[in-house]
Amino acid sequence: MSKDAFVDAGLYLPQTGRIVAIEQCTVNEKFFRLELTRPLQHRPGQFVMVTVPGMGECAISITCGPREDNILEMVIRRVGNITAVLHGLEVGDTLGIRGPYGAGFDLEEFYQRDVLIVAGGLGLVPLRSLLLPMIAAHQRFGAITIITGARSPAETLFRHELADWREKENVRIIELVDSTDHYQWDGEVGMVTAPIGSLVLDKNRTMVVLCGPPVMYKFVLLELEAHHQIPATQIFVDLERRMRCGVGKCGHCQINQAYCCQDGPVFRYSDIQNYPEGLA
Amino acid sequence: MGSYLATEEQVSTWLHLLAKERDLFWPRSVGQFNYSFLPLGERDEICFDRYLPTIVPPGRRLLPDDETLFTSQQGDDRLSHYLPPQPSAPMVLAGVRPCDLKGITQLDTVMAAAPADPYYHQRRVNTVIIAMNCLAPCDSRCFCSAVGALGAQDGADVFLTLLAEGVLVESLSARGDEILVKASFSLCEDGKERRLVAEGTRPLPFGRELAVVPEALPEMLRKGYESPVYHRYGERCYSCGTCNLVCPTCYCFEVRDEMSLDGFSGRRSRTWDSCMIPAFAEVAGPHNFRAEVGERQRHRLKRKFEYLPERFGLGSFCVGCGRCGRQCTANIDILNMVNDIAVEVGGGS
Amino acid sequence: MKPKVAFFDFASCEGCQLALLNCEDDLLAILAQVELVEFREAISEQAGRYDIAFIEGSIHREQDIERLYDIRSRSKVLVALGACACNGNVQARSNFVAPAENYKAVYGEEDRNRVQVDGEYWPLWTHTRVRAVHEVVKVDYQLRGCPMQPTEFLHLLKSLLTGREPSFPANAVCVECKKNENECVYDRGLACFGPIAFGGCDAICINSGHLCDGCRGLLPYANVKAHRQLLKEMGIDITSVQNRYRLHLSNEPDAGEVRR
Amino acid sequence: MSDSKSYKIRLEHITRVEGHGSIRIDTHQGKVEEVRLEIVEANRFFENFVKGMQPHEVVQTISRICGICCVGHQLAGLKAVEAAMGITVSDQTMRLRKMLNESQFLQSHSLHLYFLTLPDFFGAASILPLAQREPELVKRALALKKLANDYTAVLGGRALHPVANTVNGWRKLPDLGKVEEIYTRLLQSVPEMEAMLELIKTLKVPEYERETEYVSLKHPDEYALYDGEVCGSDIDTTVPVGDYRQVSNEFTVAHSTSKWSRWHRDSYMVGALARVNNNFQQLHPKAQEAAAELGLKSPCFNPYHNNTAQMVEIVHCTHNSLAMLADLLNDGLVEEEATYQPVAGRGCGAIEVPRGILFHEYGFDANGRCLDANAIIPTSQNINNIEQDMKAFVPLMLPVMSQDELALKMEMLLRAYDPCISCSVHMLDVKFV
Ligand SMILES: Cc1cc2nc3c(=O)[nH]c(=O)nc-3n(C[C@H](O)[C@H](O)[C@H](O)COP(=O)(O)OP(=O)(O)OC[C@H]3O[C@@H](n4cnc5c(N)ncnc54)[C@H](O)[C@@H]3O)c2cc1C
Ligand code: SF4
Ligand code: SF4
Ligand code: SF4
Repeated sequence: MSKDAFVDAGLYLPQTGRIVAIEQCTVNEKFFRLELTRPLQHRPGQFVMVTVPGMGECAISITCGPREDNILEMVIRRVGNITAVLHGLEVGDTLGIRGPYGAGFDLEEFYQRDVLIVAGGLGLVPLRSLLLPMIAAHQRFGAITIITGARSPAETLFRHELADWREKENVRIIELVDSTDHYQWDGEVGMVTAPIGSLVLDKNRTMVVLCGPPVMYKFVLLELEAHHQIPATQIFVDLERRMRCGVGKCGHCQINQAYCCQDGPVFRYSDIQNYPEGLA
Repeated sequence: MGSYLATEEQVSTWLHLLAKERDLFWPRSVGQFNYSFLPLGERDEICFDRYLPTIVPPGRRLLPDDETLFTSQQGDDRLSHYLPPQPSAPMVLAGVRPCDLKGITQLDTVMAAAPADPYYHQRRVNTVIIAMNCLAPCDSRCFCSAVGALGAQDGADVFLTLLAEGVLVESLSARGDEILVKASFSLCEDGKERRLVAEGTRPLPFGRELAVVPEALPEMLRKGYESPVYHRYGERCYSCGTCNLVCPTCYCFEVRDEMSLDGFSGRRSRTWDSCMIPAFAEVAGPHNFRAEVGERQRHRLKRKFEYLPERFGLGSFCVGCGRCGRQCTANIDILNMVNDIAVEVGGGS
Repeated sequence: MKPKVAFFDFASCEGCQLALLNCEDDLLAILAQVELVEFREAISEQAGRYDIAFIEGSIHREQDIERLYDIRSRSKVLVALGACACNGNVQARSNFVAPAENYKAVYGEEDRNRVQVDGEYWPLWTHTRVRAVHEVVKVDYQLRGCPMQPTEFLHLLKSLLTGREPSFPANAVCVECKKNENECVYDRGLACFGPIAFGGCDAICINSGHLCDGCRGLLPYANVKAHRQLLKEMGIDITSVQNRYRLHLSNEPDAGEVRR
Repeated sequence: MSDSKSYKIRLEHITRVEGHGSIRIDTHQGKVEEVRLEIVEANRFFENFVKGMQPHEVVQTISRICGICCVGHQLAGLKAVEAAMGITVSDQTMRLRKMLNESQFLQSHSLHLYFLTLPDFFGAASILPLAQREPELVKRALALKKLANDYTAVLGGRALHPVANTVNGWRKLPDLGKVEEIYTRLLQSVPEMEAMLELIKTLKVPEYERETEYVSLKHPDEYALYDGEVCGSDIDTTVPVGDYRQVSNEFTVAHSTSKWSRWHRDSYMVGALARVNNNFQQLHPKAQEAAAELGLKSPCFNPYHNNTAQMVEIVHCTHNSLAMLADLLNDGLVEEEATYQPVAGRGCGAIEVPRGILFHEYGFDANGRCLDANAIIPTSQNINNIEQDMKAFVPLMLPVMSQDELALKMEMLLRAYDPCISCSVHMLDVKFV
C-alpha cells in the first residue's frame, strides 16, 4: 500500500450543522435547513451522511441546489430509528454532517436538451437539487417536463414551488396522486406511468431522470421504451440502498458491480441496465 | 534486499526479538485442529511446520472488529465534538501464507481506493509482514493455485521458504532490511534460485482445481446468473455469515453507535458484517434486495469472482484459502459451487 | 422526571436480576437515571404505573396470568427479561410431560392425587402450560439469554431513556464465535446450535470450551430443517437430538416436531 | 387496635424457595393464633423434566434451579452424577471445584450481607438510599462483589451458570494469567474486606435465642464446604451423604409449594451459622479471629447471627482461596481429558452452598439417560425452622413490640436466613389484613 496516497484522516468525522429551520411537509416528512461550518460545494444528486450524536447515522439526499453559502437543505421521512430522532429535533439543535458523497448529475450535460423528470414519492427530494438550478437557468434548456406522483394529496411535496416553476414558459408540470380523498385536489389521478405515453418527446434530444420507490423504475422504463425509445445513455436513475459509510467501504450498497454510494446514487441507465439487481 | 539462510532456531530467536519491540502475530494452534494468529509470547514456541490457514485471516487485524470510528463528547457549548481514535501501535504479521498475503493486497486496494480509509491506512503502514511460502497444499480444501494466489509475494517485507538446508529468508523491501538488521543470518547469494528449485518440487496440480480458467469466470457467472445451483446450496445454508467472517477479502462492516448512560458522550464503531445475513441489504419500505438465501450465496460468490475483480482489476478476490468451506457447518464449499455452475452453464472442461 | 422502572419475577432462577446486580460498574449510574420502584413485587402491587416493567420468568399458573395482565395494563413498556420470559427456557420441557407425572415425580403419589383432585385446597399448585411472557401479553422488547446479557440490558435501557429504538441484530451465534476465533465445535464432531441460535451473547459458552445450546432462542430465519438433517448425518440419535432441542427451545414454534 | 394486640400481619412474597413466599401472622387478644410461612412459587418440576437427559445435560439444566446458587447446584449435580458413573475426578479438578465453590460463597455472601442486610441495620429501605448516604461504603461493597463474580467467571467461564466445568473435569481450563490477576486483586481486597468487617462489628444484632439442630457437612481435614459427611448437632456421629433422605425427611404442607424438612427434632437449620457451629475449629485462623472480634461464639443459638457467620465465612473463603490460588499458580495446570463412559447407576452428591447443605441424587440407565432425580435445597430445609423461630419469637415479643417493629424484626429474621436475593433487596410489603 502506497505510503503517500492522499488520506483524509477525518473521513469518518462529521462537521457540525445547526438547524435553522424546520417545516412539516407531510405527516411523515419534515424539511430541515441547516447552517454548516463550511460550504458543502455539492453537485445536484449528491447526498450527505447525517449523524445524530450518540445515536447513529443515515444517508440523506441534498435537496437544495448547489450554492455558495453554508446552507444545507434536506427532507427526511420518518421510517425508523434515526429518522425518528431527527423528527424530534428543534431549531437550534445540531447534527453531524459528512459529505457530500456520490457521483451526482453533471448539469451541463442537460444544457440545450429537453428534460423529462419522473419523481415518485420521496423521489422529488433528491431531484429538487437538480431542478432548482435548472429552473433558475431555464432558458438554457429545452422543454422541461416534470411528472410527480404521490399516494394521496396529503403526501405531496413542494407544491408551492411546483406552482412557481409552472409559470416558466418551457416548464410543464404534471402532478398525480394514486387516488384522492380530497375535493380540492387540482392535479391528476393515476400512476406516474400514465401520462408518459401521450408525451411528445424527441428521443434524440430528451434527457430523462427517474427517482422513486424500487417498483417504479421498471414500469416507467417499460412505458418509455414502448413509446419513445430514448437511448439508455440519456436516462438517469437515482437509486437507494442500505448504506453505512457512504464512501465505498462498508459494502452494503453494492449493486452487482457498482457501489451505489460512489458510482451512484445517480446512475446512467446504460451503465446499469445489465445489472440484474439494479432495478430489482 | 538480500537473501539469507538460517536455521529455524535462528529465525525463531529473531522473531522473539522483534516481538519484544511490538506485537508480533504468528499462527498458533487453538483447539484440536485449528490455528489462529496470536501475539507471540516470550515462552511460545514457533511452529514452522505446516499449519492450516487460521480460523480468521491475518488481514482482519488491519480492520479489527468493533473499531472505533470516533468518540463524541458534548461540550459546555452543547455541541458535540468528534474525536478520532488513538492511532494503533505498530505490529508484525508473521507466518502469513501467500493466499493471505494476496488477501491483504486486495484489501489494500479496496481501502486505498479514493477516498482512502484512514484507519486501515494507518494500521497498514505500521504493519510489517513476514510471509511464509507454501510448497505443498495445506489440506483438501485449499485451491490457491487455481485462483493465482500461490505465487504471491507482493505486500510482504520478508519472505520465508522452508528449504531442506534451512530457512531461506528473503528481504523484499526497505522495511524488510530494517527488521533484518537485528538478525545474524548468513548471506545467501543464490536465494532466488534456491527458492525456485524448492518451488519446482510442488506437486501438480497443487490443490484443487477450477473447472474454468479464472479469466473466464466472470463471463461464465454472468451466463449462469439464474443458476439453480445457488439455491440448491442455499437450502443447506444457515445464513450464519461464517463464510464471510473468515474470508481474507471480506471487509464489509456494520456501523454502531453507543452512548453513555448520561447521554453526554458516545462512540461510533464498525463491526464485521456479512452479506449472508438477511438484514444486510434491507432498506426502509421494508424492502430486501437479497431476501432469498440463494441470492445471497450468488452475491457472495460473484463478489469474489466477478464483481470485485472487475471493479478493481486485480484478479480473483477469492484467494483460494479454503476457509469458507472449512469453517462452514453446512459444508458449503465455494469452489464446488463454482464448479457446479460451470458444469451447468457448460463452461466446464 | 426519571422513568419508573420495575422488575417482576415469575418462575425463574432469578439469575437475570442477579446478572443485573452483577453490572457493578454501571449499577450506580443506572440508579442515577431511573427510579427503581420495584425490584420484586414487594411494594403493594395495586399502586404505581411503570414506564418500564421487566418481567423475569415463565408463566405457569392461572394466578400468574392474572398478575401479568395486571402488570401489563400498568406498564408503558414491557420487557421480557431472560430466556424464561422469552421462550419458557428449560422448564418448558415439562409441557411434554403429563401433569400427573410431574406432581408424582416431585411430590410423590399421595400429593399428586390431592393436587389433581382438590384444586381448591391446593390453589398454589395448579399448573397450566409453561408459557413465555409474549404468549400471554404483548411484549415490547426481549432480552434473551440464560441469563440475559448485561450489555444488552444497558443498551436497551440507554435506548429507552433516549427515545431510540434498541437494536438487537438477528445474527447467528456463529458471528460472535468467529469474532472470538473459536474452533468450531463441529470440527470436534460435536453438534452446536450456534448456526440457528440468536446471537448477542458474545458466544460466551463456546469461548469457555462448551457449545451453544441455543438458550437465546432461534433466529427468525433459522434453518431448522437443515440443522436437524445435519445432526442426523452426524449420527446423533433422534432422542439426543430431541433432548438438545428441548433443553432451551421446547417452546420455540419451529424447534420441535408437531406439538400438542 | 394495636393495644388489644389483635392483628394479622401479612408479609407478601418474601422468600424464595425457588421464588416467592409470604409470612402470615394472626394474633388475637395478645395471643398468637397462627404464624405461617407460605411458599407460593410456581412449580418448575426440575426433578421430572431432567429425565431422559444425559449426565452433562442434567448438570447444565439443574443449575437453572437457582441463579445465585448455580455453582452449588452444578457441583452437587456433578458429584452425584460422577458417583453414579463411578468416576473419581482428578486432584486438579477437585481443587478447581473447591475454588469455584468458594468464589460462589464470596459472591453470595457479599451480596447478601453488604447489599441486602446492611440497609436493615442502617434503617434504609434498600441499598438505593444507602448509595446516596454512604457512597463510599456502597462502592467498596460493589467492588468486593465484582471481584467475587470475576473469580467465578475466570474459573467457570461465566459468572452465572458456568459452563467450563463439566462431568469429570474442565472443558476449558482457566487462563492462568487471569487466575493470577484474581489472586492479586483478592490479595489487595483484604483490607477492604477488613473494613467491611469493622462495619459489621458495629451492627446491633437483635437478641433472641432458640436452640435447634444444626446440620452441615463435616470433613476430618478441612472446613467442610465441598466435601464431607452429614453432621447434625443432635448426634455425635456423621451420616454418609447417601443416607440424606433420613436427614431431610421431606414432607409437604398445603400452604407451601416447597417441601419441608425435619431430622431429630421439629426442625433444623442449615447455612453459615450451622457450619460455623459444627466446624468452628476448622475455620481459617483469620476467620476464627474475625469470629472472636464479631462476638460470635460457637455454638450460637441466635439465628440473626447467621449474618455474622456469613462475615466469618467471607474471611475464611478469602484467605483459603488465596492459599488455593497461590498453590494453583505454583503448580500450573495440566490438560486433562474430561470424558466419561455412560453406565447405569445411581449416585448422590452433597455440597455446602452459601445457604446450607444441598443434596442431589440421580439414577441413570445403561445409555446414561436420567431415570429419576431428586434435589433437596437448603432453603426448603430451613423453612420449617424459620416458621418454628417465628412461632417462638412472636409470642415472646408481642407484649414488648409495636406492630411495625415486630414486622420489621420478622423480616430481618427471615432475611438472616438469606432465603434468596430479591426478596431482601427490597423492603417487604407489610400488610395488615
Ligand atoms: C443515497 C440515499 C439517499 C437518501 N435520501 C433520503 C432522503 O432524502 N430522505 C429520507 O428520508 N431518506 C433518505 N434515504 C433513506 C434513509 O437513509 C433511510 O430511511 C434511513 O437510513 C433509515 O434510518 P433509520 O435509522 O431511521 O431507520 P432504521 O431504524 O435503521 O431502519 C428502518 C428501516 O430502514 C432500513 N434502512 C436502514 N438503512 C437504510 C438506508 N441507508 N436506506 C434505506 N433504508 C435503510 C432498515 O433496514 C429498516 O427496514 C436515503 C438513502 C440513501 C441510500
Ligand atoms: S458459513 Fe455456510 S451456512 Fe454459514 S452463511 Fe456461509 S455458506 Fe451459509
Ligand atoms: S472465498 Fe473462501 S476460499 Fe476464497 S478467499 Fe474467501 S474464504 Fe478463502
Ligand atoms: S462453534 Fe457453534 S457457534 Fe461457533 S462457529 Fe461453530 S457452529 Fe457456530
